[in-house]
Amino acid sequence: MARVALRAVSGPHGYLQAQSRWRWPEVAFWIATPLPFLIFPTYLQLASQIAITALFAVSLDLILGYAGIVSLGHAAFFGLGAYAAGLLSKFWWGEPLSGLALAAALAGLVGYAASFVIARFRHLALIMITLGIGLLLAEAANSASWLTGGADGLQGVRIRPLFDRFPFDLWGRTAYTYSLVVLFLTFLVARRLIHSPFGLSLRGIRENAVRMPALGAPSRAYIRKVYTIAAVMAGLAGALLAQTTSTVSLEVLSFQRSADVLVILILGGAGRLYGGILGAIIYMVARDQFSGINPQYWYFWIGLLLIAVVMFLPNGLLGGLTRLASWWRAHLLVMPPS
Amino acid sequence: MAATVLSTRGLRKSFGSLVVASDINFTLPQGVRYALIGPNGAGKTTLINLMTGMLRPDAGQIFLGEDDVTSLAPAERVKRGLARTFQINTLFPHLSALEAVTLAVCERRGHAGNWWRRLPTHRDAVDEAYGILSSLTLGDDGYRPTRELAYGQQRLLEIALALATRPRVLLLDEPAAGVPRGESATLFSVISRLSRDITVLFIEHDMNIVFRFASRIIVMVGGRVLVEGTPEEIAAEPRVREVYLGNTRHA
Amino acid sequence: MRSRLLGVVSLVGALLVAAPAPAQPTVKIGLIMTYSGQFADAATQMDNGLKLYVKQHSDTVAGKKLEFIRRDTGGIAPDVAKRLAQELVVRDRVDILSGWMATPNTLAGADVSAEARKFMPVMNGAGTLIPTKSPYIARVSFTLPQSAGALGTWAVTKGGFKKAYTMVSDFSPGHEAEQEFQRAFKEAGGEIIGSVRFPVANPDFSAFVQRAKDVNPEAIFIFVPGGVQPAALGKAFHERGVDPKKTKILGSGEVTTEQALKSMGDAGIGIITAWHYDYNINSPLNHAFVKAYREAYGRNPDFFSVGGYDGMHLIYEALKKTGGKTDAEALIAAARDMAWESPRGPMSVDPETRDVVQTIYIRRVEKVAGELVNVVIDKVENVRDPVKARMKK
Amino acid sequence: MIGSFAGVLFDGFAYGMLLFLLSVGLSVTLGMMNFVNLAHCSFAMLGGYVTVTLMDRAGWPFFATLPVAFLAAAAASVVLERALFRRLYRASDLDQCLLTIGIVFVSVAGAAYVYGTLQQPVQLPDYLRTAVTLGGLRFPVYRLFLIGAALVITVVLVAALEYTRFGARVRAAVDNQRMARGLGIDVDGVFAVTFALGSGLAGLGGALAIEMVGLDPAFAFTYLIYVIIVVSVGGLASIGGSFVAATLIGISDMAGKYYIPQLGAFLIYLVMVGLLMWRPAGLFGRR
Repeated sequence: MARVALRAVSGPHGYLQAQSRWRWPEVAFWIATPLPFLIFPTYLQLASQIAITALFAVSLDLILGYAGIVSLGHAAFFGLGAYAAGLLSKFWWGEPLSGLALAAALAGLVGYAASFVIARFRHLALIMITLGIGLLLAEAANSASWLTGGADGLQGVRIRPLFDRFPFDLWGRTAYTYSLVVLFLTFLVARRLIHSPFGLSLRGIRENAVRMPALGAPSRAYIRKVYTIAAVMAGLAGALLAQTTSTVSLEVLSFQRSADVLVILILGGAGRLYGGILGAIIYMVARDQFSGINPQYWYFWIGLLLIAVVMFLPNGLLGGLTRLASWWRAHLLVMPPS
Repeated sequence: MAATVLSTRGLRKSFGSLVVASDINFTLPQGVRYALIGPNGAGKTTLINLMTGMLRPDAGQIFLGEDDVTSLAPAERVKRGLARTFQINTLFPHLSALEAVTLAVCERRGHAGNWWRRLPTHRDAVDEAYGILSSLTLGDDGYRPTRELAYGQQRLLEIALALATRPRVLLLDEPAAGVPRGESATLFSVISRLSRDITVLFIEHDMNIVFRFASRIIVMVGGRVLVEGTPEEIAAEPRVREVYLGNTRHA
Repeated sequence: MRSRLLGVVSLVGALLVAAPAPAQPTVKIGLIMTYSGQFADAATQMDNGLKLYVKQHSDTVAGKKLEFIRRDTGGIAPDVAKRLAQELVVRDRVDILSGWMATPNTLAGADVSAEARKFMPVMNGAGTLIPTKSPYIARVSFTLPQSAGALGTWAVTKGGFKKAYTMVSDFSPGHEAEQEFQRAFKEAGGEIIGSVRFPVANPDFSAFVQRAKDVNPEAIFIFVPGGVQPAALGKAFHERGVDPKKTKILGSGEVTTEQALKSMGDAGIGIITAWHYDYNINSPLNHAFVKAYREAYGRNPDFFSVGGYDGMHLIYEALKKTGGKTDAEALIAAARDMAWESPRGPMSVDPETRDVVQTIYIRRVEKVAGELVNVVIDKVENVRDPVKARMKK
Repeated sequence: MIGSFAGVLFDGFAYGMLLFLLSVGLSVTLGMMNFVNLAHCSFAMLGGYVTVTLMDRAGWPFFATLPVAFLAAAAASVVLERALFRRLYRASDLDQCLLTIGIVFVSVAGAAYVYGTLQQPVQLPDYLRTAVTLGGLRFPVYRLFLIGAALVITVVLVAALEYTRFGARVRAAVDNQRMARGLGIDVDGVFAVTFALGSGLAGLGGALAIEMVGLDPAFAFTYLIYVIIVVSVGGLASIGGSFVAATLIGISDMAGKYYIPQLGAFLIYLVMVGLLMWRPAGLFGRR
């Protein structure tokens, strides 16, 4: 959201209210999300996978953008959620919503356990430890091929239709609706968290980790809490992918997926909550279109896109847009009498 | 005699062969304004770091009131009423002053853990934060990011953050460092207006400020407490004059 | 009610988007392959093979023009493969889903073929259970047990080996090859004196080769994915001083592909492999195929290329049989009992399992005119996939 | 059994040296210059392709191509450093990460376009491919050569950085740009040269690695993880640290695969996480 630098127009409460009030661009965006049903009816599967990636990017933004933890292994929780949902549907029963909840809970549990390690390290050591955890989990999934199906992927995933009436069909209507609703609800939770006292403490940790203990704040406990919440959200995203495509393979735990979501978040602009969503849309649409045009060398154009964004829009697309908006507001709108 | 708020017994700390604190014993009664003076390298900031738990002493004990806090984590000591400011501004550049103080107030009130209620709903915490900022003349500038505040205002924000933890003992590490002479007087007048039940210990080099605002003075040299007393006693104390006029070389 | 309304709305949307009906009727073929990423070269070779067939046989079959839509999964990515298949069916309205590199992507696509009832000729994906995943799948590539089983039996009956050690990559294709080789070798009277599985991601082989050498078996069966590992493994054997005369190295064809032999150098001499294709197969049809392929693409075809070539042949013949009708039932019925002469030799589709039946050649690496080649020393005809054959009994 | 233990130790050390050769340049660019250069392996790939091209198309001997691989990668890095990296020295490490990942993508697609996607075979001279037996143990010549090359590079690099005026100016410029400018050091020039040194080493490492691990367009991705592991475990800005870390990782990886194969794949990551939890700043790291 644009940082509103209101002069002392409405006192402390008005200022804080303005920070967390829903701005019209946000509302317009969420109203527009069902549009693909009308104008891109044959792109609903892609839209569903964009929503899933956006949810995954928002979960990374909580720890990266708001608590300053750079993770190169966030796919560990995404993959855990995917495999949990897949295995639940295979060995137990394929009802999507309960599967989603259980998968997210499992990812959260593992996230909580890992958070004790994460909270004790910083800078490059932390990044490498998250990378290590991710790679270890991927290796475990490959060697436990009796359970996970190894490189061929999990076979026998049977997802029952949503509410037993809406099957996850070819058209992807149910898939997109399901992913979008879960994304929106989780986003509300993330947005509420960002504007809560806890969110403020996280930003404090990111801005100045030395000051926080001097204010009595148990920084490590907060980092553990936000890491667990992020793990739950990443597990949700993984479970959504498993349920909407009924395919789970080692790739959901791979370093490639952790790197992709990091690129998507930085591309969109970290620390702005919508950065993850915008980044997911731009990156996946660009990849889909470029790889459609020339399947062999599309990496080239994605690479150029990334370089261009870094060189011309330093803090991501959203950073650029916010600057554009504030420039536009400063020049065109008549400033309210202060 | 008022109850002791903060005391140390036999405090010792050395970095290898360099002794930065040796056998420091002192007690701070409640409500008194203490100045801690001494030449550079006397171990003043180290003493504050030891008391706040940023540094672990090699030997000795630190007491907050009656309880021994020597091995307590810094955050715990703050919860028990020991707050500090930093010599070099350690603030939150992109947070506004209001957000920073609100953060500290929420931390003290135990709201910092809840992630489901929106910040503005904690009206009392916001009011308290705004109150602290106004008392330090920062009320109107509380909305701009901290990095856009003037240096003097940032020094005041350091104090505001410490006050937000409602300390029993406030350790000010050169609060007026880098503040132009004219403004440091107003800074200290703000400090002196603090309520009587907060014990304040501040490090300061400007002797007229020290003699105007301190009710007792501790002089440290080479990691040891040379002498403690009222401003008048310290002024008359020959050893202090030697240290400052520098005719004897001290390790 | 809600989904029906959405259905109607999206149909209207689709009609607006769809182009006006083309003059001449076409058959749309969706090709899903790994054009980029780790398996890019395999996809390039497969694509070259099918393009060559189309060039040689014109792009009109049974009065209908063939139209190809290529989509890239970017490596092993089943969720992307499934989405691309769904989009090809829903958006591009393809009649046939073909290509299919790598088992995980193929398995994901099989669900779409079954649900959307689209004919699915598989040109590579080698997992044994693939044809069982959709009734419209016909495979023209191979299965690993086909070659591993044939090699296991041959090693004892003709090769004269009594004791063997197996070394495979620790992922499902590796497990399949290992189990089938060990089963066939034991059934023929041989004895497996040890086995090891090494990590899939670029392992350094010297430690494993040392372990195998310490047991000094008569023969070592190896399986590694294509790409950089065959050459590295061959060199490791050479470096460790495994004497090719004393300890014979057996493997699947991927170990001694043309590229692998080039970078392996003399370390590859004497390696015995079982595979269904090699550009040196001595048949007039293959010579013509290799010549045309080299003229068109400046390099020799490999088993990916012949997979693409035969895949197109299957599509052409099936369309001819159904007179251009593209519904999956007709096409799979036409394809399931087809037999023809391919550059690899006589091959056919097993009517029951819809899997490939072909000749497996036993070859040894020799230096011929200064170049390392796989010289055919024996062959086993009409080999079916043993795993599914056993399941039948 | 002792014979094979020595064999495992030697192979582990040689594999470690290969990892060191690939990552030593990164401990210059990421370590000393604090620039998150994920495109390091793209320069290694460039060096590899230069060697392959010169050997296949121009028939150069293997050793002659190595300096050219170094210079080509160094030259390419100067161009990129002047055009792109220079503007991001003070940017956040995330932006540096995005820029360099973008360059990796471009380099992978470029290599695939120019050289095609197939594996690049390299025909080493025969004497490099045999093995020498000393005291009943077989020592492949190429691995001996790798160890030698790694030792030489370490000695030359440490000497150049620690004991020469050039080294002092590099460390000064990297440590505090403003102060270095104050002393009249042409910081931009020093940065360009240091970056070129790091990338050139990468190019050389890439060329030397072809024989052992092959070369294809995906090289820039697959070896990125191992290179970062070595530099982070070894300690930023510490050439010696990277050397020791590479040795430790190489030997533990090899021993793990030999003695406990089913644990093989896990071991390298367990060693990394263990070492980092014990020494977060790396074995010899200061920061």
